[in-house]
Amino acid sequence: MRLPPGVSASDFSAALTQFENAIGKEWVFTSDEDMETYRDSFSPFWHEEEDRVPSAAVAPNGVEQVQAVVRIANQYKIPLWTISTGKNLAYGGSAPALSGCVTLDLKRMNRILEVNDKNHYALVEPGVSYFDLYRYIQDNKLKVWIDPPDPGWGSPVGNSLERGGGRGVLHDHFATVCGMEIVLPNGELVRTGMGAMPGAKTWQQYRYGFGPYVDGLFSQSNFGIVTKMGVWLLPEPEAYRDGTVAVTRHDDLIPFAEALAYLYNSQIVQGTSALDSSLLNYRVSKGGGVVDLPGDISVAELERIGREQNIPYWSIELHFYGPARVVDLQWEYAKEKFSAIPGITFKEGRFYRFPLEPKEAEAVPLPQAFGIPNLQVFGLLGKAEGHMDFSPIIPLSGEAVFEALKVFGDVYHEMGIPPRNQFISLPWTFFPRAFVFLFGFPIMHDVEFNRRNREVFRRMIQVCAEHGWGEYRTHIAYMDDVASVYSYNSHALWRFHETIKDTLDPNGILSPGKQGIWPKSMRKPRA
Amino acid sequence: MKKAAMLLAMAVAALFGARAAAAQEKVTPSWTVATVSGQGQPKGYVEYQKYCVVCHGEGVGRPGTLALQAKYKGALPALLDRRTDLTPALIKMYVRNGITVMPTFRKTEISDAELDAIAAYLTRNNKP
Amino acid sequence: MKSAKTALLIAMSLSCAAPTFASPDDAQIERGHQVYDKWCFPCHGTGSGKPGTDSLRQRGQNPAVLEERTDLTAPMIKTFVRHGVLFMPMFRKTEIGDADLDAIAAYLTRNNKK
Amino acid sequence: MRVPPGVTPNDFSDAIKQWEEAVGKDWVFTSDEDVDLYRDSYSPFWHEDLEPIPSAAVAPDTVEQVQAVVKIANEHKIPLWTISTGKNLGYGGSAPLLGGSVVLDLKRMDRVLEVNDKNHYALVEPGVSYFDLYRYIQDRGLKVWIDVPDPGWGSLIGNALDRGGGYTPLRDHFDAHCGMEVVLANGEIIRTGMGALPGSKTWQQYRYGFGPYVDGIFSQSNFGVVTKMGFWLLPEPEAFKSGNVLVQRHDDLVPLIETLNYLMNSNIVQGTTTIGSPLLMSRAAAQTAGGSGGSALVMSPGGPTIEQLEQVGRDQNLAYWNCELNFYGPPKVVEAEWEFAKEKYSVIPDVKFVDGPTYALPYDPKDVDKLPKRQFGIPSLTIFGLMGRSEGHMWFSPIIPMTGEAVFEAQKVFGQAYHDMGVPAISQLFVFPSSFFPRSFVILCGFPIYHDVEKNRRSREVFKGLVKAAAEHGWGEYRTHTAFMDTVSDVYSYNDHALRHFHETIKDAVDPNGILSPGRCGVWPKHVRKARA
Repeated sequence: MRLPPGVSASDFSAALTQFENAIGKEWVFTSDEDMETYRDSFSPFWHEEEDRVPSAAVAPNGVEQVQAVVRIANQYKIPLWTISTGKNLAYGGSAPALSGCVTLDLKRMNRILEVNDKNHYALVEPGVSYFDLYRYIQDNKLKVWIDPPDPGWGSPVGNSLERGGGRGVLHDHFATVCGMEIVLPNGELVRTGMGAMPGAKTWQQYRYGFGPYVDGLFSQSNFGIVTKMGVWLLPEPEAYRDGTVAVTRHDDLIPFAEALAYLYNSQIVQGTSALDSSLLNYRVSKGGGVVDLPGDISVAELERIGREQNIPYWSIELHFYGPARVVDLQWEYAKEKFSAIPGITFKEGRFYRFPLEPKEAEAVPLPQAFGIPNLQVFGLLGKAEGHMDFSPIIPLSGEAVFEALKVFGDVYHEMGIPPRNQFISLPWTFFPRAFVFLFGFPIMHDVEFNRRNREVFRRMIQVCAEHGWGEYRTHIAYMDDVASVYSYNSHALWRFHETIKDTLDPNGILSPGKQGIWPKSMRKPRA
Repeated sequence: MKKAAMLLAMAVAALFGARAAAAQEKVTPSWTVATVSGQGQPKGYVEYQKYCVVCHGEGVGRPGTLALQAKYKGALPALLDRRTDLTPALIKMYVRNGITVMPTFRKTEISDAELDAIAAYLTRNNKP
Repeated sequence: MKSAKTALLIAMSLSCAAPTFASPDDAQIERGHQVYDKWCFPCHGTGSGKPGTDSLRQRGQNPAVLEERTDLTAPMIKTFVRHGVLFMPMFRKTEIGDADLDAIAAYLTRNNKK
Repeated sequence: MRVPPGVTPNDFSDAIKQWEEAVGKDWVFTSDEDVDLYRDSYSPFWHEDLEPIPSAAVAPDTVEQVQAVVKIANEHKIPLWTISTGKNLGYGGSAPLLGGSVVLDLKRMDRVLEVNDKNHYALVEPGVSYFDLYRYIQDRGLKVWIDVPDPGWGSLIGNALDRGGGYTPLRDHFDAHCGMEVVLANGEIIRTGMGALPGSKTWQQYRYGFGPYVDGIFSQSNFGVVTKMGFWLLPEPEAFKSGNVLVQRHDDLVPLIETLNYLMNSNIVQGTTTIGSPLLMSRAAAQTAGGSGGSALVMSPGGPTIEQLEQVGRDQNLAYWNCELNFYGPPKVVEAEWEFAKEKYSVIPDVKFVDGPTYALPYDPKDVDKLPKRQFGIPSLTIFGLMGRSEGHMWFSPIIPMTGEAVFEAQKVFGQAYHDMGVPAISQLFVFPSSFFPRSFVILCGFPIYHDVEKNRRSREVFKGLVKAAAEHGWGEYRTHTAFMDTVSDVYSYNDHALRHFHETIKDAVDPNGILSPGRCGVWPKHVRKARA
């Protein structure tokens, strides 16, 4: 049986016995067979020593049991790795950053405590998945939408804490969090925001409470275990409309992005869109890249091909949510706004009125944009046996996109990566006011292949940092790498995180290494 | 260990691969299933709808179904609940070990009892 | 102590026996105009929603707009700015420096009869 | 010369000398005359020994000077009270909570570092006021709007850190911030969000950065001194429209607010909306048996019954409730949104609608006095027009649910509380529920301040009584005057004040000597906690 680092066999078995007493024998897992299910299903370390595997897993069912588990872990200094539903696939899944951690699996805490469709919010436990919440809302015929990420089997609590993004109006998931209940590393229970007031009537309606607003500390961190969370929901809109705008010249992207920023920041266009380029896709179909590879088909050449074959250079699908008449007028207005760009073309898109008929909903493309969770995204991964996402944030501007494609192209070239090595798309608008790129690095049961991709991944982190771009989130394999480029004033913020970590969790038992935050005893010297 | 399991999977799959598709039967579309209360349904059916159809059900964008369509090209039904060649051992092995992009499912997600029920449901039409 | 100050302030506002000053140069008056626009106009200016002006008008002050008055003296102005009155708070030297306050005084007393 | 608590005169004069070297002699204030300028202009403690008076003030002009000042204070364990523009009037102004603190006055740091009207954001220093930024934008003809609280002379940073609110779509000021630079108690600088990445290109465009998102712990707190902050701005809209919805019966408030939730949570109505009552504000209502007159919202025991008031409403043709809805966007869109709102509201029997004006934008600066300034992000001081003859005010500001039922309950609870305390509710300025923040209501109750010890002492008792009454019903204040920070902190007591313990744990870790703004929002340094326990 694997042991947690620095824990004696006798201490570990003593702890396991206490875990069993606290939460029941059947919810403490130790067999190799069971541990297999807590690895990263999309591990970039398949068949390598570095693969991260837990020593055991404990699955409490209730806040008191979580407190008990934490106190026992503190007593024996056993590191716990917390997962909600453990579906953080592409970022580490259910696996710990540190092998030998005991996985604290909150899946059994799957109660939906409240859904309010007058003030539009939900209060849920960590084990509640987007599917669970969706079903509950349907079963109770409530007129609210959730905002599931793709895929939808993760949990609102887990995804919001990872600061994930969705497709709808409330796509910035952490921004929709309203009120938390947290078990601290010492086992103490706190409620944040208005929840700090006994019998509070606005825990899910006003975020900040009184005094320092601490919720953010518990996102992408290892400072506590969130056992309840409020999330804001969207009142079911009357209608949805989309339309596509396309421009013909490379440089048109600059005014194009400006108009886009205006429409988004005015909340006229809502939800998430991805920039698209038929010409770059054409270049890919010719064996070239989305990124600008030296010697690939040039911009001028692409523009010429575009003119001859009437292929647009840049395009984007705009999404409008609201009253039927309003979304029509918003689309009309968007066209006006863009029409200043010579040669711009518009394509009418879909229109829906809600609620959809069951049959309609079954067939609707991208159901998550309408609050319907699904797993369609896994259809996109082709032959890969998994993927890990590289996701840098860049400014929402044409100039930034040009620079990024050039910079990424140079990395591909320098490292001799075949253009199709990654599933890469142009940037998305998952979050307000910025673009985020998503590179899906494929993972295979091929040690060499994975090793190579890890090198590329690390190089990309460095190169992005050199250009002032950082990742919003990353796979457990790269948490130190990404943390280390956020280095302003010799890593002052990282050290500030560590100061708080050491105060709240002196034994360093919670999720060691999460986002680069290690307990004192395990901290590596910093460059 | 993982690798071994996968080889086993392929072996077992090959072993049963030859069997023909069984008689059609009505399958509730997963949309309605998404809100099914489950009353009056066999446990295995309900658990299957709850955990599997989002990937292996009918309708748009079900990666599991699409993958099996591509794999069997009609030689076997792409919908698991229309298969008559699956065995409980095979089903449990895939659920607990995953394959390609299908991840593992933990006992806190699908308990052993629920998995038994799903296996019983998916093998209900197997020939003795 | 504050009450003493308040008394002083009321005395000041009533007192007409203000010491006379060497006539300020135009540059200082212009500077005063700028500082006045930044710090005083939002409350004491012309136009709607100017509580200082409204409040003075309610108290029968005519003209109610400070810029139009010819009866203000530098000491009065400085007392009000540094001590406040009613809901007018006091202004700190990081907001209006002493030189700028002199300039405001020069500006607001520019039309006083010599 | 006054001396900070627990500091010897020698230590203090040493510190003063060091500060003078750090920021220049002109910017260290110690004379009573200068230091008095840092007292609370609206102190509820006028002429009482309880008034917290600072011992000195230091006004650095750069981040480096702030670091130096803080290091010196740390060395001598001298409490600093940080102010940005010191215009937190009604909540304590520029005065410290702990008498003898040295005021750290950041007003001189008033640089507008960047305003971007392509990605719509600003990066400013703490001394920048709403007036300053507004002028900066106007002078350059930039196509962005700021969101202003009333009054507009405060600091963007100060107001956002106090979690203040305004009136436009970006009215939740803390929510609209993006990226901070903070000087910690040990003098070290951190930059949050993407600012932690040297040469970051998205410091004002993506909030969270990587790892724990710490910005929130620097709001309503004393964990650091914020020296730069980014703010999201609104792209100048093409039109603004408002419309008034009036309903006739008392119980109509329930559907009125239910639909308001739908419209606001759908981003259809975007500005702050205030519930009003033409009936309750009317002279006729005030003259009804036991009418509560000016303090119209509360229902006092022995006051007019709902039936009586509804009767007055029918006789005088006065609507019981109303709310004005604000729409921002393209001209055709705002019209359609108002049409949709009317459609939604038309299910309420006898509902009436009054079309407000539609403004085509941009507006002509010459017309500002004709515009609804707050709704247009134009800073002003109009609010002080409400203060009448008082010599200041302090705000009681509980958050209640955004439902009609909650408003009814609040009317009774506060009416009863005034009654029990034997105060005519009319002595307070009671503002109707407003949606300064998403998804909830704030009630603002302005307590007048006088140069009258007895009046103020009584006001303080009443204030504490209301905090208690609110807490008993699950309502807490979003912000409070320095005089009541402990009172309010005390009622946020879930699990034996677990959250306050958590705040204190962080306080002790990041400011072991407890030099930064002691007592702010109920967070005290260890040594003072002990003394008070």
